[in-house]
Amino acid sequence: MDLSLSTRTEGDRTVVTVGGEIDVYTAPKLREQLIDLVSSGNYHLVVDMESVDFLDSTGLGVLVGGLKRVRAHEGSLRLVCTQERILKIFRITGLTKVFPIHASVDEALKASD
Amino acid sequence: MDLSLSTRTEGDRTVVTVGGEIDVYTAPKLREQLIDLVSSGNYHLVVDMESVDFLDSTGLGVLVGGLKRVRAHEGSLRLVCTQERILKIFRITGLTKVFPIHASVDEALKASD
Amino acid sequence: MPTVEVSFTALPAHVRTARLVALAVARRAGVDEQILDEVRLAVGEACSRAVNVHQSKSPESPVMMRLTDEQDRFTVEVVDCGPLEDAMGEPSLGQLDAEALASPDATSEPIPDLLPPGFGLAVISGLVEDVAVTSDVDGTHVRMTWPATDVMAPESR
Amino acid sequence: MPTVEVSFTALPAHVRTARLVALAVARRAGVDEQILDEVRLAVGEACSRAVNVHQSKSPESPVMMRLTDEQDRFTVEVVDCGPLEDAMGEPSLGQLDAEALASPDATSEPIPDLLPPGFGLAVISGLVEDVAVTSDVDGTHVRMTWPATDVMAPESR
Ligand SMILES: Nc1ncnc2c1ncn2[C@@H]1O[C@H](COP(=O)(O)OP(=O)(O)O)[C@@H](O)[C@H]1O
Ligand SMILES: Nc1ncnc2c1ncn2[C@@H]1O[C@H](COP(=O)(O)OP(=O)(O)O)[C@@H](O)[C@H]1O
Repeated sequence: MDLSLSTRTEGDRTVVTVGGEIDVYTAPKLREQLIDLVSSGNYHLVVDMESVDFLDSTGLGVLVGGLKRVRAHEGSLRLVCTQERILKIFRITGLTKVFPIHASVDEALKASD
Repeated sequence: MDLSLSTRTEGDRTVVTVGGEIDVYTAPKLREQLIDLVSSGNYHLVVDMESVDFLDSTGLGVLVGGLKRVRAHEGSLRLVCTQERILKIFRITGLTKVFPIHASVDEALKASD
Repeated sequence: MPTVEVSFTALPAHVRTARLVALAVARRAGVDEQILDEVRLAVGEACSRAVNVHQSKSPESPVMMRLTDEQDRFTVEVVDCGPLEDAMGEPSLGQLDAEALASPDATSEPIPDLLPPGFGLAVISGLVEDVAVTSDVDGTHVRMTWPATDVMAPESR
Repeated sequence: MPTVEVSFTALPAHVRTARLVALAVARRAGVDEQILDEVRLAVGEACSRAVNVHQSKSPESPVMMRLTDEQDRFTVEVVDCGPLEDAMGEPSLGQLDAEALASPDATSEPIPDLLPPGFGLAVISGLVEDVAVTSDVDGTHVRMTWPATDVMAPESR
């Protein structure tokens, strides 16, 4: 399945809803989306991954790139994910220490550091 | 998708309902079913192909084999099929001239030569 | 010229794999949805035929399928190890006599379920407009081509 | 020893094809449903890595994936054309420092999105119990094995 992307604004945060497979083929689309958001001044991102079926290390790289970009502006990038098979790759790579991972978009919107 | 097979008796006829893909991999199961039916005395067969997704020439071969077997006992083998993509292969091979093809099981059960 | 080549041991189960791959690559190559059923059937016929040839001639050697997507054409080539004579001796569709195939040949037991050799090729030539069957020292090549819009190149940004 | 070999031009789209094939053959080989997600991810990582290696070293030569189903093992081997050094220089999972990866390195523009080379291999070794990475003149081989019940043989009647 291909990647689907949609964004909406909630207060000072921007929610990016991602669906489908984030892999070496589709990751460029996600990267472009994140770059667009940051360059238009959106520094507090919530990436909702509940509809993601597949995530590989290329996808992780794009998320890490996004995190670096928002951090350069004192921003934040929070993930929403409860799917065990997706969480597993964050755990294996130690990236659970880097990304705040929330159980729902609401929780992510309310969270602060 | 794998092959599914079920049979039931309607008067002097036996309806074989086939689902899934009839190809070089699954055709042996269908052949075996037809041989079993004929050897246990069922000579008037109706093969319902409405749930077949895929049929190749190996599958056609098995149907032709079934037809020969019932004809050897003055029996009949009728097909039920309205799917254009399945009908196409019968048309290409001229087998529409050999098999009575019906639009419903009811029609096939009522038909006589 | 993006290309995928699949070689597989001559087993019926792998014909399904070959169909699945060809379908996925064809779709990705931009072959029209309406034509995909034809691609699936034609690839299945070509591979089933090749598996049968190998099983009788050389069960150890793999069947090869090559998928090529260039410009606006999607091409599938299936190569079996069968010698020249096989392909030459096979009937064209015009020669198939459906009535004869199904005649109640009650005298011969066991009743054969296989249609005559070449039936698969006949189906392909009835189905696919652009098809070429050739033989060389490697064996027999069945080459089928369909129109496609090339969407296979990597994302352009 | 039923085997499927897939060679593909080093393009991201074909990594999807490779995943699809590996998944279908693994399922057919009797790999447990619970493990299939792991197979899909590991094959994707190995093939993505190989595509990256080829794109920088030798974009014309195909990546090769071999699927083997013997007795009670399902094995996937992915071969890239990269020389010995590549595989040797890659960090093991233990060496990855997630914090460092994500440090706000605002001074360097453009910000790189690719994780360090070897990250894919590190994911594989964190994921798959039975994995071997070797190099020879052909390039680097990533070989991963999972338990399976052999259901691939042709129907036994
Ligand atoms: N035509 C096909 N060719 C190859 N693989 C297929 C095909 N259809 C489905 N598959 C794949 O084969 C696997 C099993 O499919 P299925 O045919 O339902 O199983 P089985 O025939 O083993 O019962 C799935 O991974 C599916 O993606
Ligand atoms: N992981 C995959 N790898 C390869 N092909 C796939 C994969 N998932 C789906 N496909 C196949 O690719 C084709 C298109 O799938 P999809 O990803 O939905 O399309 P696209 O990415 O081109 O929009 C389908 O034939 C499907 O069987």
